[in-house]
Amino acid sequence: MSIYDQLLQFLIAGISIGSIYAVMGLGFMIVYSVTRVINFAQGEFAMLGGMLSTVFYAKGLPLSFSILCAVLITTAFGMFLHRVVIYPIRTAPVFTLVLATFGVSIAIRGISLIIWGTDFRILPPFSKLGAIHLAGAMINIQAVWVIGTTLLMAIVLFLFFEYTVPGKAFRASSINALGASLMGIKTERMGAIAFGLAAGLGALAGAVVTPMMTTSSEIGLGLAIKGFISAIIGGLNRIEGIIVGGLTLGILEAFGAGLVHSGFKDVIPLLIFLVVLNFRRGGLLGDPEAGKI
Amino acid sequence: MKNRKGLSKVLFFLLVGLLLTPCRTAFSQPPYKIGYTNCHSGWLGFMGSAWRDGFLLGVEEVNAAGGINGHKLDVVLYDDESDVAKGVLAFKKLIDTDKVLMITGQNQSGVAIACAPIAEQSKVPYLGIGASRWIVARPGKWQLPADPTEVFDYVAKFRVDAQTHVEAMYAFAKKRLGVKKFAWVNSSTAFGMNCKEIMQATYKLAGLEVSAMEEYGTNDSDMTSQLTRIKAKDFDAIIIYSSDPAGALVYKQARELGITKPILADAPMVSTPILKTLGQYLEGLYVCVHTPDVPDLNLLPKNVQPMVPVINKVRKGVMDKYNHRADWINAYGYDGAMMVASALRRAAPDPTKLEEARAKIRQALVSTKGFVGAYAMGDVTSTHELRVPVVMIRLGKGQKFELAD
Amino acid sequence: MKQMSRVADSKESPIDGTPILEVKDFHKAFGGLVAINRLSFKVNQGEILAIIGPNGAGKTTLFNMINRFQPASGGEILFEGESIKELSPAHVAALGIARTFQILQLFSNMSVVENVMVGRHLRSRGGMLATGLRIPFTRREERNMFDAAMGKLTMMDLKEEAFSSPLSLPYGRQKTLEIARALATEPKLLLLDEPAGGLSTLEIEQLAQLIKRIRDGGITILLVEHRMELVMGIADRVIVLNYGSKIGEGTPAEIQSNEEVINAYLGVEF
Amino acid sequence: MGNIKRTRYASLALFVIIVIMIPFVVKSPYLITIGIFIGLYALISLGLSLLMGYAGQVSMGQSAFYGIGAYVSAILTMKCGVNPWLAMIFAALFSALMAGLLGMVVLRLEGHLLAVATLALCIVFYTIFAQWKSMTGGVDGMPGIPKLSIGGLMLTRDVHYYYLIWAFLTVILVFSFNVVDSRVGRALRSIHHFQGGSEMAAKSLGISPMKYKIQVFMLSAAYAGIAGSLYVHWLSLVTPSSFGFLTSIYPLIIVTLGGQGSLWGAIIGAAVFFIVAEGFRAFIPILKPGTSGEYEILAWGLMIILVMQFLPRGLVSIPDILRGKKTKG
Repeated sequence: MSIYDQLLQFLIAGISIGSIYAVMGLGFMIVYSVTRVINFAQGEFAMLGGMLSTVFYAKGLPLSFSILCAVLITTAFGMFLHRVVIYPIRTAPVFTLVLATFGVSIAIRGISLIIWGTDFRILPPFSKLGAIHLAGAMINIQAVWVIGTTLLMAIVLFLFFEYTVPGKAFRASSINALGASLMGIKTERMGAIAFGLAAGLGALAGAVVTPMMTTSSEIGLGLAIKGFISAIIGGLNRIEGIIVGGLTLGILEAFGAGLVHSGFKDVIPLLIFLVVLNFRRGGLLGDPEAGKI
Repeated sequence: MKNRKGLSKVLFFLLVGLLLTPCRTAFSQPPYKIGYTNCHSGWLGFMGSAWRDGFLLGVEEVNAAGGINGHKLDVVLYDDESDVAKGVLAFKKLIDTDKVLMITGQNQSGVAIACAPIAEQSKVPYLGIGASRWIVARPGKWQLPADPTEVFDYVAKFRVDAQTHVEAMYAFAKKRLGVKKFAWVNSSTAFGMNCKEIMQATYKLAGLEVSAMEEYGTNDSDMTSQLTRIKAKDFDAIIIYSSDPAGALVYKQARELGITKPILADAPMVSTPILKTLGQYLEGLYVCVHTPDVPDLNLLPKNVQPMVPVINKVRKGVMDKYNHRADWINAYGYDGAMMVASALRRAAPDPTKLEEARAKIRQALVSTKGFVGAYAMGDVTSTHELRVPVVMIRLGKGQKFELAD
Repeated sequence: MKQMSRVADSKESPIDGTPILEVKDFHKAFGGLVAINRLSFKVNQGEILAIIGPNGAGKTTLFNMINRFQPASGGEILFEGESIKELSPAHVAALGIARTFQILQLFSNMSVVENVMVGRHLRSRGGMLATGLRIPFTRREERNMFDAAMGKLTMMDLKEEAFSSPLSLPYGRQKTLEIARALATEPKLLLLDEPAGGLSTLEIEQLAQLIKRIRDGGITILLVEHRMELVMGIADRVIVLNYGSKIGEGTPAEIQSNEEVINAYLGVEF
Repeated sequence: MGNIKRTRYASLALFVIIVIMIPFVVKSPYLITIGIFIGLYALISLGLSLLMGYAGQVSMGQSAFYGIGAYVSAILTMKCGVNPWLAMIFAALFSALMAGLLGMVVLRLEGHLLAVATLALCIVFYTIFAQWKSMTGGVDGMPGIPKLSIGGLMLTRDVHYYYLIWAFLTVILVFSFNVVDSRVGRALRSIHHFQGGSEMAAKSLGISPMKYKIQVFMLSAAYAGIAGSLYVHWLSLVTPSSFGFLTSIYPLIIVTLGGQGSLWGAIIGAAVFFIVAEGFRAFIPILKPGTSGEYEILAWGLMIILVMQFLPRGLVSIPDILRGKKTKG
């Protein structure tokens, strides 16, 4: 297979990996933009999304409906978390909040282990044909679903922020909480919405990737770390930034694995990232005034 | 002071807890307390818990049959969460606080390697199940691919190290598939890396060549980059070494990429959790499995036929207790319990005299002869290892296993 | 020791001709907006020079350029004849330029006396190892820093509050504390950024006395202010800025009679 | 001032007495081992506490320096036959050196960027430990690392290492206290931008923030390096799995648990962290027999949440809260 085909294959692989990271990153961004918290439970939302949909599907519900239920439940759960864990200590040092979310992620993992154990679960692919070949490269249809979902979510979020009243209020309170509250926007509710949104996104992502990579109680933290990194690369403040951040991470990994050595797959993007950060302090697309913990 | 007070409380509750644990049979003798620690969470969690299921199945069977010379088997069970610090602490707790007669478990090499010297130092017999031979070998007394030259007195283990498996695969690949060059893929976990090191140390001896070596992480969803690299090279077969579902994804994606060459993998690939989820994609995969994974036991080679009744017993037991198909890990755990039981039976120690009892058990353990289990069979060798027979199978349509060798 | 002696001989003649700071057609633009426009002036050894101007005249920007928080887009700046255009803020401070801030920048995570002791940083040397091992030298140094700081506090009669949190002080005292901290660096030039901002008339009176005392101690003072009662009371010379460019310079008296200035700015005052 | 010092000396004395007494009261090597881990993590956390609580710099990469210390010690003693004590010194110096070099890169970042950059260090070094087979022994690491010895006495028993580690901890604690209330400590606090410091003011007073960030980063790395060295000589084994992501997170939890900006917090936090974890291990099987791990994990998560909720400023803030005094921060 020609080097051109290989490169194309790496690119496709990178995009399909990166789009997963990107959705996770979006989750981080939404929560951060309102609460200034890096929510390490984001990965667990994805885990819950995947696990719950497999549970409902096993109960005999149609696939789409199972995923819908999973997303809704996780969304509600996210809001609940905000009310119970984050809101009561919103005034504490941000780092305390971050660690609280870390505690949350551990707890969720524990619960999931208790209920579902350590088994892996899977959903059937969304469409029958497994993989298609184009221009000498292979692409898995499920990966197309993942990429599609990511883009869709990004667009929906964008429209939500730009053109809806709650979305605008949301942005207002993310820019200036005090000002927003003076404008009569309930920043508490905004925080809840943020966590709900993030949880929902995460859950949907988790469900969509399950047919591709299976799911289990343990996948949360891994996804969270990647999402965190791509969110930071993307600058934590703009949707398109996060998308690019995630894709960059994924593509770098794929090319690193393909061209350098798969043993250093996870390291190569980070090294590049470290170098880049010295020129652009705000991440690749972020503003230089990137948030402080 | 604080933690001491806590300790006495702990011990008290522990005692109460033990008294309260229901026992189906009345036991004339004081119980034999056995320590068990393994990873039931973390990246190898699914293996740990499968092992535990088998182990507890065995223990129940022993106790139901009236225990060991009237002594009930009591298991103190901890999770090391695949973390060295937690593992070491659990191990010491078993020795010092729970005062167990012997310890078994820990299939994560990193933790097991840390614990073996502790067992040796505190003279507690330890039946290891981790993959690495460092568990039995004294530090610096083992060079791949040879056997350890000096081993710990108090440590024994099932010989599940990848060496046996890779060599079986080499032989099969050469004899049946006419392979000269193979490509290698492993997970970047301790297990995968470990096997890679062994492969690198052994493939020349088998007269083979490696044309590519690739890795992937357990959380990866897309390995096409690695496979594309391999595809560009010249090879007759691929060997996938993995203990997690991602390994099955490698096979799936290899086929999707249009790689038609034969692909071989090791037993973890056919462990129940992986088969349940990704089995549908594994058609045509050659797997180096253990005897319990062969569906039609009559096809098993003569020399391992004696294991058949035991395997059937385990299959029934697992189906009744956990209602799923018994895989090699369950059988492995079950054999763990049986090894412990047989050692105790032969040592017939007095649990009140701890030192003496431990010494006796250690003697019995390392001199086990003619053991017949569902997973392992034979004598414990001079390196304190119990060999585990392997068989090559091929996954046919609908996850039908066909004996390939 | 060196600058001590120079301070000493400058004592004899509080105002002599030699400029301690010289700004040559300074320029600063934020994007299109011009903050400082080709500004040139001298600060003479031992004088009190006030820069006045309406808000947004670029006063604070000027200060930030002098002690190198912000780079100048163009122009040159000489301190005692040496260019400091490329130096780091810390380096500039080490040369002997100290400043206070329009918005107070006290260290609320330290006691009052510790705040001033930070001011002694430049005048002490103990590194991480030395201080960690607490060798005799660093102990002595600590004691000296403490005494020096207490000295400054006594001078500003903040001695009583030495161990309380700076935030517990009334606003006026906090401003004094910031001056004390700046003085602790033993500067040759002290930049005061709107020191009278938010002070009562009485407090301003005390402040004026304090600033005079500092100057008589041989420290040249450059202050930015728009509270006229302070400026006209103590300044030897006044420079008037408007939209970043100098529209007038001279003694308070001359400024008050300068047509352009009156139209641009002071008009409101009379 | 004076009586602050006096209370400190008093508490230090008390601390030393308790540390010395424990092995006389507690005989079980298991509990002593808990003591060892508490000591090791307290060492790492002390450094992190200086970095976070005083200079306001977050690090998710302390495991990297813990690992560097461990591997330098292991490699020097195993491959070059260097004396373990000498190796330990090298371990500390090399960790600090690496921190210095890497610090010049990462410490120019702030907040989340710094966090993720240090997290990157953690991952990068983990990969190096696991991949560089010829040097580090790969995933199996290196068994049989020589034990330390004082004079003729070979330190073999856990209690020896308990005393050794806590002796190191005490010395380093005193060292840290000295640093904290010296001009260096004040310089650090002056740049603690989200806890009352002001980089602007610091600069205007001649303090170069970068210089002090790097210095304290190096110091924290040196602490971690020493901890790593002690760890491998005690366990006489080094494997990469001891230096993963969680090993970086634990100190963060410990520091926050104990209370940022308090050196005692690091030690108290470490003690509570391990005692509680082991407590769960002991109790939960009794409350719910037949469980293994998962309930511990759940309890552990809840515990972190609760502490963050009710003691957002850490355990050291309990006295203040009892006194009904408002905690500052």
